Amino acid sequence: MCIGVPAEVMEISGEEARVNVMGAGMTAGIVFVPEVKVGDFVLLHAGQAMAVIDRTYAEESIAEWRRVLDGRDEFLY
Amino acid sequence: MCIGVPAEVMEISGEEARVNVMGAGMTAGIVFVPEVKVGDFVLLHAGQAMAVIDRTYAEESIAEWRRVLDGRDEFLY
Amino acid sequence: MDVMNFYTDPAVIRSSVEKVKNAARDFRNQHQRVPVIMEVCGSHTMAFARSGIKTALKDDVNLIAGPGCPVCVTDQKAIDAMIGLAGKQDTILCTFGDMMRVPGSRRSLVDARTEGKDVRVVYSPVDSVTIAERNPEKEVVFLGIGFETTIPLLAMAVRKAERLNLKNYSVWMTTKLVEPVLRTLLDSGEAEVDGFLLPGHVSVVSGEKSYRFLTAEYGLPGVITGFEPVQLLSGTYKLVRMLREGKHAVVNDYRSVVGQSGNQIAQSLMTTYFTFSDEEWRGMGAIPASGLVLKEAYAAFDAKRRFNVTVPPQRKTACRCGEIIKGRIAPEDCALFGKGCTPVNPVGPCMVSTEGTCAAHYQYMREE
Amino acid sequence: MDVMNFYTDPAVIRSSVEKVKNAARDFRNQHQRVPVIMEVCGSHTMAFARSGIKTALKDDVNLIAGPGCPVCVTDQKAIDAMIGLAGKQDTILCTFGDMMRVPGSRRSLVDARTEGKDVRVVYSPVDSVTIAERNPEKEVVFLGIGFETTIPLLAMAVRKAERLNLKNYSVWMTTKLVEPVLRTLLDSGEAEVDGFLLPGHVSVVSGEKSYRFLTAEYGLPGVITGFEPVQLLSGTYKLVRMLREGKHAVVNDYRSVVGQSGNQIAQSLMTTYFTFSDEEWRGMGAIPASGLVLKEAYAAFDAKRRFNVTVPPQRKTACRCGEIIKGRIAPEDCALFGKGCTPVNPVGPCMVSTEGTCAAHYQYMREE
Amino acid sequence: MKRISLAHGEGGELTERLITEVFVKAFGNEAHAAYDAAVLESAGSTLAITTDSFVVKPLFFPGGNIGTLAVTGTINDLAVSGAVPLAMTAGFILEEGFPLSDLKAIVSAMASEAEKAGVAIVAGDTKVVAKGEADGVFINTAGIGQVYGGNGGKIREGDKVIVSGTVGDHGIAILSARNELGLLSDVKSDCASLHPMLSNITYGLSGVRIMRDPTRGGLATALVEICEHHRVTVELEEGAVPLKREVEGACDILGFDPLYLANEGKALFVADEKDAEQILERLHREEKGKDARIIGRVTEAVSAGRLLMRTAAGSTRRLHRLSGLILPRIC
Amino acid sequence: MKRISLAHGEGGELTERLITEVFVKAFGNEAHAAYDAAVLESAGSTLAITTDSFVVKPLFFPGGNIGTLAVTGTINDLAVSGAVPLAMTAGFILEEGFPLSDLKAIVSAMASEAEKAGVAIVAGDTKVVAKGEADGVFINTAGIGQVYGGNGGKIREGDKVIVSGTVGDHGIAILSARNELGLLSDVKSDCASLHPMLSNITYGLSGVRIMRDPTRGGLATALVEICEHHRVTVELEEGAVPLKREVEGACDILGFDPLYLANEGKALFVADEKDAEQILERLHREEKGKDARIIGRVTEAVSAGRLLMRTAAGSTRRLHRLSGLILPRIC
Ligand code: SF4
Ligand code: SF4
Ligand SMILES: [Mg+2]
Ligand SMILES: [Mg+2]
Ligand SMILES: [Mg+2]
Ligand SMILES: [Mg+2]
Ligand SMILES: [Mg+2]
Ligand SMILES: [Mg+2]
Ligand SMILES: [Mg+2]
Ligand SMILES: [Mg+2]
Ligand SMILES: [Mg+2]
Ligand SMILES: [Mg+2]
Repeated sequence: MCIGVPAEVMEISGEEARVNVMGAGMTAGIVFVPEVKVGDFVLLHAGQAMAVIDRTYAEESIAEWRRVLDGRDEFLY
Repeated sequence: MCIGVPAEVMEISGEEARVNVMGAGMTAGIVFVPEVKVGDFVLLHAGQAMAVIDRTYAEESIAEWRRVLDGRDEFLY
Repeated sequence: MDVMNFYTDPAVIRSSVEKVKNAARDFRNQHQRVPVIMEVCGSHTMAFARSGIKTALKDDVNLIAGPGCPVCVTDQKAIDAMIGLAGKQDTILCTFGDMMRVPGSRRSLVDARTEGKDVRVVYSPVDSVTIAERNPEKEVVFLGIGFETTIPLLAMAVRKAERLNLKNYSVWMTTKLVEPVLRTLLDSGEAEVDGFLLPGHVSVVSGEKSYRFLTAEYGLPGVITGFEPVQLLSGTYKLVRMLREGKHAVVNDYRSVVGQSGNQIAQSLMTTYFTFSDEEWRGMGAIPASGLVLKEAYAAFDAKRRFNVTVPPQRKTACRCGEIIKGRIAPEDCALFGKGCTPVNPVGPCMVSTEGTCAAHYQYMREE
Repeated sequence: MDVMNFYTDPAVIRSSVEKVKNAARDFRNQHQRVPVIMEVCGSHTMAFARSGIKTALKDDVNLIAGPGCPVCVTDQKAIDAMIGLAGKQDTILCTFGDMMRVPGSRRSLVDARTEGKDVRVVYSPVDSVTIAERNPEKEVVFLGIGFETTIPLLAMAVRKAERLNLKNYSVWMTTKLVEPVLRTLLDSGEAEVDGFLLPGHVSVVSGEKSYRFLTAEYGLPGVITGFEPVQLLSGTYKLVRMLREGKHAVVNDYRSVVGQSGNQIAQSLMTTYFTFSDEEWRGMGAIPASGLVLKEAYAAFDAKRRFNVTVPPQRKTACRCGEIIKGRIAPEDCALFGKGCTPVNPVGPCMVSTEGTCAAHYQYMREE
Repeated sequence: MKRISLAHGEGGELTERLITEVFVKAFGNEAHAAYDAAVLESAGSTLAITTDSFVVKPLFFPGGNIGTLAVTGTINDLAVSGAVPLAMTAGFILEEGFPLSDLKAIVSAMASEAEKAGVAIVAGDTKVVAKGEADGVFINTAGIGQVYGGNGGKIREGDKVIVSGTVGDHGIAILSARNELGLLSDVKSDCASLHPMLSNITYGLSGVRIMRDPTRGGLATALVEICEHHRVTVELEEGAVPLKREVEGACDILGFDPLYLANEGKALFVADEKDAEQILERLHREEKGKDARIIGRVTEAVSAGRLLMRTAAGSTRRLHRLSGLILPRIC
Repeated sequence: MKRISLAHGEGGELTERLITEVFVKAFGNEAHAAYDAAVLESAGSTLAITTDSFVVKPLFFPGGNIGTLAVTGTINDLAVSGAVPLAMTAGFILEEGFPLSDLKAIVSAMASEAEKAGVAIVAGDTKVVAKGEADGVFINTAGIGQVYGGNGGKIREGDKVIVSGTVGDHGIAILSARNELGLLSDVKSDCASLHPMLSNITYGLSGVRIMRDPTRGGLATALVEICEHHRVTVELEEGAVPLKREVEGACDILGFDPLYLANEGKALFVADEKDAEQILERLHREEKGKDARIIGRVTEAVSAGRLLMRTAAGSTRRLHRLSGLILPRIC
């Protein structure tokens, strides 16, 4: 349930951060992601950052899916 | 200071009366004129009847002033 | 009422005007000057101006307005305090319409309303009690301005609030009485008048005999007068006749409603709730026992005891209302009249009260 | 984020659709029927419909919506109670936008607003705390609906109200948990599904391992899936592949945000403020420990303890939301769909919640 | 749907329904409602254009409602400008929660008033604001008309001033209906469309200098404006202005001057002496003109622009624009 | 006088001053202001008439204010109707206490916007309501224009749909300025007058079937209305509708669909294939048309009237009118 959007962290101040979604901003709580750094992308949900988006995994997923589309699906489960 | 208007008493109920000025009505207090009767004219001032208008005196005044205008001013002071 | 037709009949008015003029000319022949008559009541001032009688008589009778506009005679500090009340939180300020545009040193009640304060115009003081009943979570304050005509109505309002056991209703009393101010005026020697047209409706309450001091102590005549055109003319005529004949009685020319002793019930209600107070008058300073305030026993309904209003220093203006209410000058003698001061941008209360002398002149007598 | 472009690239989407179709056809060849997949999450339902993927796959994959719309799974009595709260004097009711048009037995929150009640839509639960701070003379109640994604935000709101020491803030909790409802569904035998697309954002909070029971106890596969078109297709593909190959693992296809154990801080905040409660589910009755409510220590923030709402008997309608959320029927199977029931005149919550299955079908899949 | 909700103003499905089920149904302007603008043909090339917003309180009062006023007000502005009303637009601002039944009553009054006057309501708009951000409903109407009136020439000394009936009825009707100052009266608002009466009455007359409808600010303000704009002096006769008894009584009680009270179905004429008699005669034949009177005359055709009142005492006094609000006097 | 008081709406001296010092000064319509209606000459006989009320909140926002909108909104309704705007009326409803300086700023924006578009504001009206009975200021404008546009013929299969620029800018600008949902963006409202751009762009083209300005309800609602009224099917290409990045981001955050957000300076065209290319080319030469795109086509010239979206997944889905309020989704 509930959609989240990837938002870039522009500025951090205490328990809050200014985040940015394609140029549209918002102040988000970052209590759930204390490790977050400026420049990170977070998953923004109703005013709170719920996760820091792991770019390595994101890129891996894409690479993996490209392989699938190319007929080389070797993923594991 | 303060102007009053002659209003006819149409209906009495307790400390209040329905009064009428040329067809325009209002509910007026009659605490100051307990002697008032339906059909009387009262001097209406900001929602209270301040006096019952004495018609005899009113007519006398008019008669007197008519005499004055006719050059027969014999009033006393 | 049928008698009203007589009092407003154009033909009767015209011959009455002639009658007064003739009597006044006799006086002038006798004294080489026109008679000087003060109408004490602001509603008389208005009625003279509005009916055109003042203009019609202007060459023959010098009608000067007295201290009869309740808003105008009120000291600026008291006005500022009342307007200041509008700033209180959770307060509904109720007032007669007259006060709305009266200029305080900083702003008027209209300005306060415009800024979002809850200021309401009521027709009757008793209506403000109803407002208090319907708004139990708000303080409701009525601005109790007026002379003897109005004071009994304030007593009625307090009586109603008392009976309803309201805890959120009070009256800010700045009432004035006629006798003390007339005495002060006469004692000061500032009022150069030959006689008085006496306030008809004040007299309904206080009675004919309340003016005995005029003849007894000051040797001046007076006529208790009504407000319709013919009544104004009749009263003026009788006064001029007395002047011509050197008489100085108090004549009751309004006997249909004014009795010898006035309205006893009104007087006793006033005595029940109120007691004398020294009041500040515009341009005259404090006059002892010239007003009424709530008795100690009714302190709960006394807005002055319940609320604290700090009044910053008054703004100094060139307004001459103080002299106007004493009959020393006419509005046209004020440099601001019709220029810096108009009903839309009033400088003094005389320009906006419906009984103000400057308002009467501006509205009904200004040709410009 | 640049990776987003990949996930929404039309060319990628089209070849992904083909990929899924091919895999599904393999399954069909194997089983003589299409695979039946339940997307547990209402946002998945919406995303499938809106992106056109559901339509594109309709001949090859039977995608059925599960109990994943938080408003829709809420029992009618609880909905009526929440709407009833709007009637309280001096109360500001705050809610997510979804609740506004949900039909109660008598009226909706939009109706309550229209009648003059103070009902406000907020973007974040924490915003409702700010409203409480700014309106100390009012009671502010937030309608706390949601699954694991939203519950940590409710904890954040209570935490903020606690820190600000607010006395006028409370949350009306009717939260739901994913695991108990899936278990109930599977135990009842009503869900004839081959596998699950698992809710991406719930998983962010609860973690990959929270779905182990699916494989361990029910022998069913699941894929944790994101919400962009290509993510939806990738998740579906992996699930179909598992079905084809007879595997039943829980695959995390959303590793960029979903970890093994979920968000520890969110979980610990939930544990701090909340405790398990039995909740009534629409069409399913009470499920033990299937929701969270405020702990005794935080009773001051618990709207249910602070306010008493009497709920008259529920209106009976022909709405089949209860079956829809269990995946038993599709919206088109309801006789009211698109006729007596439309987003403008909804009969059930499924027609108005932005994650409601009927809403998704009405908005994005209806050709009529 | 019993009450208006914010969604009725969002331009989507509910707006469409409101338009179809309420406005189009009443105004019968289906052909126009689908477009951004209505299109119509006009025969002449001289157009009169006017607009007014209506915020009257209460919305319903003896003699009409805000809808009646919104239509007659704009029709009258065109009519006194010597124009045949061609078409009107109507813009509604509704407060969230406004009862649909009231809206329907208002819209139906508009439709019937427009029909009576032969005017089409061709374009409209509806906005909804949150509870507490408006007061029930506000209506704006704009109208265009085709000017037929010839030029009546410059105002001259000796021209007469005519009013088509009693003044202040609308003002007192509203005040009574508002129930604030305790006034009880049966006075009905005079709100009525003056078209086509005015075109009949002025037909063939070449000496009609000017027509006005003395609405807000009353007879006195309208005449002051005429005097100032045309730089003439007008003298009214005290007592000549027709007044209903109850209106006079209400004014006495509250201290109002009826010359400053609003009228919504009266016309004011300045016309040369000869035409004035004709106008009066024609007015007296109409129901809406039966109380018409000559109330004054132009005494100076070149002046600073003054309105005077000849008092019964024989003197004149000057009348000014309404200054400030009409408020009941102190006592 | 720093704030509007009730007396400014009573029709007396203060109303006169407000008109003279604020409205006449800005609009320069002195000759008209003295009368009940303005009079003007029109050359042609086919007139377009429209009205809109404006209740936008906040009154001032990046890219304009309520006054800008009130003028451009009405001009655009005339412009998309193929008319040259001739004149406008403006009705103001002011809340007691409204700052005069704000009113002046609004009125001056109206004047400059009207001047830019070459349209005269010829008639006006001002009402004042008590504090709490309105929300600052509401403005109604009505406009009349002279129709020049030839008939572009019936919509045919293969006709193209063009939008003149990015959609949703106004909606997001207002939402950000309103500061309620925490949205921070630099998006400016697109509010602008489309006249005379539209008359230049369509000049000499015979295949322009219809123009619309997709305001409230957005692009989708406007197109649904076209489809329903003309009983055609239009198919939009997903991703073809031009969008500003921030608008897309804001929609992602709040769960809005940009196709339903208001625009105040965009035009929508349905035109035959050949003219569509011409329109696009001409648009691209204009500042306001630089982001114009062909976003879809007419796939059925006779149908029940449906708007479809061809998704990236290859399927189509139907688009409907905005239903209910735009509200941020639960989560
Ligand atoms: S004209 Fe104005 S300033 Fe002068 S005395 Fe009168 S009120 Fe005062
Ligand atoms: S279509 Fe309406 S009535 Fe039917 S199940 Fe869905 S929400 Fe319920
Ligand atoms: Mg439009
Ligand atoms: Mg008008
Ligand atoms: Mg008009
Ligand atoms: Mg519109
Ligand atoms: Mg209201
Ligand atoms: Mg007019
Ligand atoms: Mg429009
Ligand atoms: Mg328009
Ligand atoms: Mg007007
Ligand atoms: Mg407001």
